[in-house]
Formats: sequence, structure tokens, C-alpha cells
Amino acid sequence: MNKLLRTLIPFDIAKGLSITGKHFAKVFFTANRRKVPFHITSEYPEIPAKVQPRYRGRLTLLKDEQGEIKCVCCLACEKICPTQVITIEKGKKEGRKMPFPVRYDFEMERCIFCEFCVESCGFDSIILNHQFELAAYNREDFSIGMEGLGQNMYEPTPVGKFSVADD
Amino acid sequence: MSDETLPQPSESPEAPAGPYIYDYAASPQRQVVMPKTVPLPSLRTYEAEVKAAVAADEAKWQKMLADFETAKAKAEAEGKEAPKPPVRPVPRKDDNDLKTPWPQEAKDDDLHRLQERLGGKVEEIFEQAGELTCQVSKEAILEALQLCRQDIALNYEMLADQTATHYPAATGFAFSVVYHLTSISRRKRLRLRILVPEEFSPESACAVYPSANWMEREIYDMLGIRFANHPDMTRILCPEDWEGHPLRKDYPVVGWGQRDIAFREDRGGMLERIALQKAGQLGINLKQPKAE
Amino acid sequence: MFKNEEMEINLGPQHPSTHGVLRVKLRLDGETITHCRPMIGYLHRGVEKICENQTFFQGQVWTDRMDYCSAVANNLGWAEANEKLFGITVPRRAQYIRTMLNEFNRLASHLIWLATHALDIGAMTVFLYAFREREDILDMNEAFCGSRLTTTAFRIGGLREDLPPGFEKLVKKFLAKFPSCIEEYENLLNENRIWKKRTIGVAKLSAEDAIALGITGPVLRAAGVPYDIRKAFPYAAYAEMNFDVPTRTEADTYARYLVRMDEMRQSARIIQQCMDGMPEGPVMAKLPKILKAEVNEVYHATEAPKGEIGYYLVGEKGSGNPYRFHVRAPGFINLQALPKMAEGGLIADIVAAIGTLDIVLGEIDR
Amino acid sequence: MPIPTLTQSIVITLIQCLLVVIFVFVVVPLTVFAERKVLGYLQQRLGSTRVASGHIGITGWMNRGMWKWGRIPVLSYWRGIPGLVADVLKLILKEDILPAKADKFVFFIAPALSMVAAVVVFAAVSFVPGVFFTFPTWFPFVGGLPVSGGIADINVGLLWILGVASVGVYGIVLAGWASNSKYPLLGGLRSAAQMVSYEVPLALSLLAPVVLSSSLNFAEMSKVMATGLPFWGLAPQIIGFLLYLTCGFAETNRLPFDMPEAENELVAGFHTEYSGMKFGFFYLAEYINMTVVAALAAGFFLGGPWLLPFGLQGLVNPYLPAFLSWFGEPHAIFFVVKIIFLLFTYIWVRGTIPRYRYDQVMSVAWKYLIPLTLFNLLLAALVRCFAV
Repeated sequence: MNKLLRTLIPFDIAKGLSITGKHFAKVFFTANRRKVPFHITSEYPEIPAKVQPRYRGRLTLLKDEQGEIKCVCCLACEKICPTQVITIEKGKKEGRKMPFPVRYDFEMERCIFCEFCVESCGFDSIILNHQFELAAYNREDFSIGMEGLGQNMYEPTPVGKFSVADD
Repeated sequence: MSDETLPQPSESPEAPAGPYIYDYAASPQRQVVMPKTVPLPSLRTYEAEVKAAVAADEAKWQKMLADFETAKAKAEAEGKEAPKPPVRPVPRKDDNDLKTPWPQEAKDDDLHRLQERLGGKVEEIFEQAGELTCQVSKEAILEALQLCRQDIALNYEMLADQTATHYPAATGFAFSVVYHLTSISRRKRLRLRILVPEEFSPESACAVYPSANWMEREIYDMLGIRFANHPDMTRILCPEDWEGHPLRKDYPVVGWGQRDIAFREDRGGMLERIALQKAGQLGINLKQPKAE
Repeated sequence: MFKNEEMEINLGPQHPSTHGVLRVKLRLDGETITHCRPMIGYLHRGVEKICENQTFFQGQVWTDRMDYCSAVANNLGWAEANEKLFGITVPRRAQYIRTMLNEFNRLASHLIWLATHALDIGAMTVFLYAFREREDILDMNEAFCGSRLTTTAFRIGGLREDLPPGFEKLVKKFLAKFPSCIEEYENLLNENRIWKKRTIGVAKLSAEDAIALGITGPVLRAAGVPYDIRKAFPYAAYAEMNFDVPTRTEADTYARYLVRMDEMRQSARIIQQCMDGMPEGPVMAKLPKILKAEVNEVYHATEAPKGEIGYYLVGEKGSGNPYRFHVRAPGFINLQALPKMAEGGLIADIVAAIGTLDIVLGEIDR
Repeated sequence: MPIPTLTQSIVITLIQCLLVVIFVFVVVPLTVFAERKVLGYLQQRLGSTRVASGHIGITGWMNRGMWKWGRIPVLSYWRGIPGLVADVLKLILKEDILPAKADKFVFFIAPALSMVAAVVVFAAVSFVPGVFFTFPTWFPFVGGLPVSGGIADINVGLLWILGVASVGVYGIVLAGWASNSKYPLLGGLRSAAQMVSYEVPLALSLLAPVVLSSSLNFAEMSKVMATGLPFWGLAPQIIGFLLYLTCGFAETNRLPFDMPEAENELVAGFHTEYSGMKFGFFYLAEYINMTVVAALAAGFFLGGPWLLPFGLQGLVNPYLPAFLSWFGEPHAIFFVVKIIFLLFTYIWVRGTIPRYRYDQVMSVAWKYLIPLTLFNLLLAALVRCFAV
């Protein structure tokens, strides 16, 4: 008898409907920009997406206080990179004892953002910054060099400027 | 300071004569470095090695003593003072947490039971890093598997994994096929190993453990070992008409290039040539990671 | 008299419910499936060949691209196998952190399984609710190792860095909210008559068949065999955790669903114990700069959310690259059971069967 | 009241048809929009919130405007409306592909058939009993004439409705057959079998109101069902409503019975080969069918133009205080609100409940629904002979 009653009167369907109904009511009657919004959609361009401090973004060469590039071309990052995207050419600069990278090419196209290079660098001269807007319109923009070639290692990729969040 | 005296940036680095065609055939990735040693872990080779190492060490020490004697004799002859007596080089104490697990004598009773049940067919049994290994002759593998499956004392219900490794530098055999058995009830693991020459096709384990079906197909696909009376011995991962077996040591990482799709779908190859020209200037080269 | 010849149909490789690029050749007699043959290899990237030409340290990058739903479980398996090969003892704090991250990853993987399985059978909202929880776990992944999915969280011998400062707060917030979320899924699905009709008695796989086919993980536990590597061969810090292994006996889709839901509760329990008993101390063992292997052969299996993931490494004397790198992927072996489960059922049942097997094509094709 | 001449009555019915078509073609696109928004809100996310390429130009301005709407609680529901306009334009502007060797004429007729069958049903639906409104005298041609609630007051309304509704099945079968490819044919056959097998319980569940109100006229039936029944009539009404709604879901191929185009099944739906406006016709036909089922359910079981559902209005009316009398009379607004609520429950059920397997869909129809509808009919008959 109990089983017949349970099949006749749809309690289980009613319970399911009540759960989704509660969610509908909460999202419908609360504006979507309270302090803690009930919905889980993050409106990305309008509200800038926050990333954790250890986020692995794009490779950048660092400069010390005098504006000198810290890299000393020990080629550790070039060896440790699993997909071999870093190519460094050693060169000399007059006022500096340590060697100076003439060309530091980084192919963001094949980089897998594993942060082995930063870990293997003994001189803390490269980091992965917190930038995640890395799209580009054509393939050449992905091979980033030190100077010129449109994008270089120091500024964020130009596409980042389109985000509406600025205004 | 008219602008001529300033260093004129050359309008472009000396442009290479023709279009820079990246020669895949000669790329470092396609060169194959054949392994010279045969890293097949076994108790006999390890003991032989240790003996050889001790002997070499002893010989070196004797040679040092002999040199010392001759140097002393020569010093007396010219009246100079005697050189310092050589001190035995004490092995460097590495304090780090790394203790390499060497093969030890087989103390586990499973291995001994296998030894006395299979008798001559078992070539070697030893323990390493807490794992039991038993090397069986290549003809008796099916019998060993049946024994492990049906014997109440052994009772290895599941064949967890079956793989093979290619040893080009080895004499007498080319592959080692490894079976990892798990006994769920007795919570034990065992590794059966057979050494297979190039053209020999070992018995398929599907009769005893049906789970070996796909594993053996993958071994055939990757290494080219055909297993006798296997339900359907075809390639599983690569396309059916793929030439060559990728996991062999003489197969280059980038492949023979028989299926190289165009750098991009541009039919004319115009964009590809431009990109490779730029690649030439950027010096993008696919280098082999040399681990010094 | 009327011989109706069977219809040959391909399910996949590009099909919404095959969890990746799996192609199943089906021979149909009207609506029932008479013969089913899974064809794989569409996502074969040759991870094993690549890892043979990379150093031990670099190998980890390829492991979390194999089973992209549970990257940390692969990393843990790889790290433990390497430590066994070199004979490294990992400090206790690193073991605890590894266990906690592994259990978080099991939750994330089970949530993705629940989402796609329910979506295949038609319940859309469970998909979104499951992904809501998974977002918090991925944020924790990002907080600890910098990336949500491809985590490369561990190193041979321990971890790269200790827990970030705000990590305990994230975990406490998640553990406080999680039990109520599990009730929400169960209210939506457990008693639902349509869910029961679609899952009870579908894709049955008895215990003997499962063991013979080498099936491991929740599929085996739902058939009544309490084989869980965390209990059978304890690794990391599982020896000190007390949790029980949920098993059922019906061995059908509904039983596997219940087993996985219980496993989620057990994982939350383990995480709680890890948080409470976290010891102090270093997180990285003292190791030489470049790891040189000795002639050594190791097979180390750990409990991934989908089953037993085993790493078989062969070390060559004095070389930095592994001589042979083989991965025993749980999905690859579990998929062998698909023909036995699907034959005789209807087309809609093969969708449910693929769902319960919880296969991810990345680890099947490697 | 002046007697309308023939041409005047034709013009009035044309105006009525225009009103109904406007009502249908306003409610249906909003249901399409609501499908995404309500499903989103059910799943704790926002449905469509902006229009594509949202930084520059007109779409940028629209997005910023909608971004401000989001601040106000209930109004933020309407945030994705421009996106809906884009969808409709897309359907119209998309290229119309005709598969090779497809039967051109049948391929062309099928969507029209299913669309016409869906819209024509509204002719027999009476929104308000009696006079809806009367034209003001200054109105040019038909000044001062009354306009009745329903377009056509057919006295065999229900029979007519069922007849026209089952013509829709032809559209689907012909579409499946005409696209000349294996999968749509299978999809077409499966959905035809499902719709035919659900016609039976649908008709049976509609018999209960017929028995209770002893007439087939739509207006008459909704009047009796809403006000004329004793207390005992409540039981057959509620059970009848649930049964009718289930059959309605199956009739319009909505979850949990959407076998034909179950996207993760192997067999694609019958409208795979259609694109552009032909696909638009099928898409709209499905939503119009939903509105038809909602209108019938609202009309018979939820009390139609009267406020309280399940015949409670009849029990409450005598004790109604004076100032509340407005709620006693029938008004079209109650009917429309009930239709919208039923459309909401369509999407609500689609969001929560999984899908039946194909053979289970059939077994539910023959093994469960038909016995239950017969039992409900028996209940209605008992109520009819004892209580009324």
C-alpha cells in the first residue's frame, strides 16, 4: 500500500522541484550585485576577476633598482623548460661584469605555464606575473622578445587594455 | 650630430638568401640516441657489479700503495724525504634522504613457493624496493600465470598491469614483458617478468586474466610484440595502418614524419614560410634537454 | 521470415555524451545493442614516449594532462613512484598536505562525474550545483599551486612551497558548506523515480567479471569487493587516517552512484582529519641538485578517483631520464567492461554505462 | 445592441484573430527568453545578461544599460531582452539549406503544417465568457459592437481542439521522412509513436471535465468547472489536472519525455536537416503547443477566467464581501496569468527532472497514465451522479 501511495503521489518530484524553486526565488528576488551575490556567475569584464597570489600568468623579465636586467644567462631556465620555449643568446654589456642576454625569446604559444623556469632560476630574474588575458590576433604576436616585435617581456600583452573593467 | 653618425639600425638582419625552410629531417628531435647499457635490474648482475666495484676499488688501492712504494724508493735513491703515505678514500657521506633501494635476496615465501612449484622454469627471484620480482622463462609464462591464479596459497586474483620495455643494447633478448599481479584477499603484489627476443611471440595472458586483452594490444601497438592466440591482435592507439612502433628506442620522438600535417592549414604555404623565416631570426630550435 | 538486418551506427567520436573523443561501434537490432566495440586512440599524445626524453623532474608536467579531471591524483602517483625509485623518504608534513590535496581532488573528480552523469540522463540543475562546489576546490588548487587544472602540485621528495597563509580559512569555509550541498544532490536525485528507473539494473557488472577484467575503483567497490589501495597498500598519510570504504552489492549504476556519493563524504572526513592533525616541519626532503637514477624498476599504484593508477618506471644507471615510463590508467582498463555492460541494453543505457564508468579520454589514450 | 451585419462580424472576428495572434506571438518569444533565464535562475546563475561584442557601439550602450538594470532586484530578470531580438533575427536571416534528394514539397509543407496546427487551436479557446469588450461608437466600421471572449464559440470545442492538435503529428512525421536521412527518420518515427500513444490518455483525462460539465463547449466547460461544482468535485479536478499536465508534457515532447531530440542520445531530432526560418517554425510550433496545453489546463482545471483554481471559486463566491466582488467575476487577466504560471512550471520541471528512457516513456503511457485517467473518469462520474 505504501509503495502504491508513493508511486501515485509524486513526493520525490515535489521535493526536487522545491529545491530548485527555492534557488529560483533567491536569485530572482535578490539584485545580482549585493555584497555576496547569491548567484555564482562572475560578471567578468564589469567586475574584474581576482586571481590568487600564486597564480601562474605570463613570463616576465625583472629589472633591479637601477633598471638593469637581472638575468645573467645561466641558461638554467632554457634547459629545464619541458617544451623548450625559451631561447637565450649571451652577450656582453660594457658597464656590467655579469653576462647580459642579447636576445631572450619566449614563445608564449607553446608555453604550458608550469613555472619550472622561475623555480630553476637562481637569480630571481624571471617571474610569472598575474596576467591571464593573453589572447592575440595572429600567431606571430605569441613569440615575445626582449625589445620590439610588438610585445616585449616587460609590459602586459596589449589585448589586456580592452577589458571594460577599466572604466 | 647629424643622424648619419648615429649607429644606423641595419634595415634587417642579413636576410637569409632563400626562404628559410626548417629542415625537419635534420632537426635534433629526429636524431635517435640509442641507449648503450641494459638497465635490467636483477640480483645476479647487481652482485657481480658490487664484486667488480670492490675489486676495482681494491686494485686502485693496491696501485696507490705500489706507486707510493716506488715513489719512496726513488726518493731514497735521490736522498729527498719520503712522500706522504696514501690515505684510503673514505666514501662520501651523503646526508640527504636518498637511499637507493638495491636488489636483495628473496625472503618472501610467495617467491620460494613459485620457485619450487615451477622448478627449472624460474630463472631468477629477488626483492627490490619492497617489490617481489620473479623472472620466468619465456615459454612457461602461461603456466606461471595459471599457477598464481589458481593456487590457493598464492591466489593473485587481478592482473593490475602488463607492460614491456625495449632493450636494443641487450644480447639474447630484445624486450622484457612485465606482468604486475595483485592479490586483493592477501594484499600482496608480485611482478612476473619474461625476456623476449625480437621475433618470439609469447603466450597471451587473456586465457587466465581477460583484463590483459587491451594491455597486450597496446604492447603490440607500441612495441611490436605479437602475442599468440590473442582474441583480436590489432593496434589500439595508433591508426590501423601506422608504420613502425613508437615506443621502440629507435623511433624518433617527432616520428618519421609520415603523417606530418602542414604547419598550418594554409594550402599555399605562404604563412608558413613567413613564420619560419621569423623563426629563423628568433632562433627557435627544438633542442634536446641534455641533463648534465 | 523477416530477417531484419542489424544497423551499424557509430556513437562518437564527436558526441556530447562520450566524455571526450571515444568512438563506439554499435550494431543495433532495432533499439537494443547486440555488439559494441569501443575504439580509442583519438587523443593519443604519446606521453610515455615524451617522458622517456624528459628528465625525471620534468615528467610531472605530462601527468596532469593525462586525467585532466583529477590532475593532483596523477601528480601524487608520479611523485610517489619516483620517490620509491630513488628511495626518498618524504617529511610528514608534506605527506599530510599531499593527502589533503589528493582528497580535494577526489571530490572535484567525483563532482565532475556526478555533473556529466546526471546531465547525460537529463537532470540539468545537478550539473550546475556540482560545478558550484568544484569552483571552490579549483580556487584552492589555484591558491596552493598556482593553476586550477594543470596543477603540477608536487615535487620529487615533497612539495615546492608550504601552504599559503589564507588556506585554512578556505578549507574551513568549504568543509562547513559541503555536507549541505551533498544533501542537496541526494534530495534531487536519490529518491527521484525517473532517476531510479534509469539507473537501477542498468549496466550491471558482477564482482567476478570486474576482477577478471581488472576493474578497480568505485565500479569494483559497487560490486561488493572492498578493494581500496588507500587501505590495502597505504601510501602518503593514509595509514594514520580513519575512514571506511563504502561498498554495495547490487553492482549496477544506482549502486555506483551511491558508492561515489558516500566516498565524497569520506573524503570530506579525511580532509577534516588532515587539517586537524597537520604536523609542523619542513615540506621538502634534502636531495642532490640533479637526480641520477640507478638500475631500478618500480611499479607504484595509488587510488585515483577512477581506480588504481599505477606508474611503472625503469631507471638507467647515471642518466637523468627514465628509461621506461608506463602509466596504468584506470580508465583504460575500466573501459574494457563497456561491451559487457552495454550489450543487450538500449541506446539510452550505453549513455548511462559510459557515465558510470567515469572514463576520461585523456588518461585512456595517454 | 445593434445586430452586426455579415461584413461587420467578419471584421470583428478578424480583429479577434489579430488579438489572439498578437497574444501568441508575444507570449511565445517571451517563453523562449524565459526558457534561458528561468533555467539559469533555477541553477543559481544568471541567464542571458548581455549582447555579444559588448564594448563598442549600440551593443556596448545596451550592455551598459543592462548592467545598471542588474542593480534592481526584480527588474534584473529582463536584462537579456536585446539578446532575444538577436535570436529571432538570426533565425530569420539564417540560410535555408535543402538536403539533396529531399522531397521539396513535403520538406516545405511539414513546418507549416505543425505551425498552423498549433496556432489554429486557439480559435476554440474562450478567454472570457460573454463579452470581452465593446467598440466605442466613434470607431470607424464596427463602432459600438460587442466582442466576445473567444474567437469561435464552437459547441463541440473540445473535440475540435483534439482533432486539430493531432494534425501536428503529421508535421513531425513528414519532416522526418522528407529530410531523406537516416537519423531524422528515426527521430520522426520515435516522436510520432510517442505523440500518438499519448493522445489516448490526453483525451481520456479531458473527458473528466466533459462528464462534470456535460458539454463540449470550451466556455461552458470552464464555467462549470470553475464555479458550478460541489465540494466533492475537488478530487477529480486535482487528479485530472496532474494527469493532463503529464500528458501535455509528453504531447509537446518536453522533458521528462523529450525522446525525439534528446541531444545526448544517438538519434538526432526530426528537425536536424532544417535550418533558418523552417527550423524557426518547428521551434515556435513547439512553444505554441506548450501554450496550447497550458491554455487548456488553465481553462479547465485552474478555473480559467475565474481567480481560484479547482472549482474553489464556486464555493467561495456566496460568502464574498462586497468590496472583493471584483475578484468574483471572470477576467481575462487571471486566465493569462495562469497560462504564464503553467509555462513557468514547464521550464521548472525541465530544469529538475531527468529524462525517461524511450521504452519507459511508452510503458508510462500505457501502463500508468491510462488506468489512472480511467479511474479519474470513474471518480468524475461518481461525483456527477451523486453530488450534482
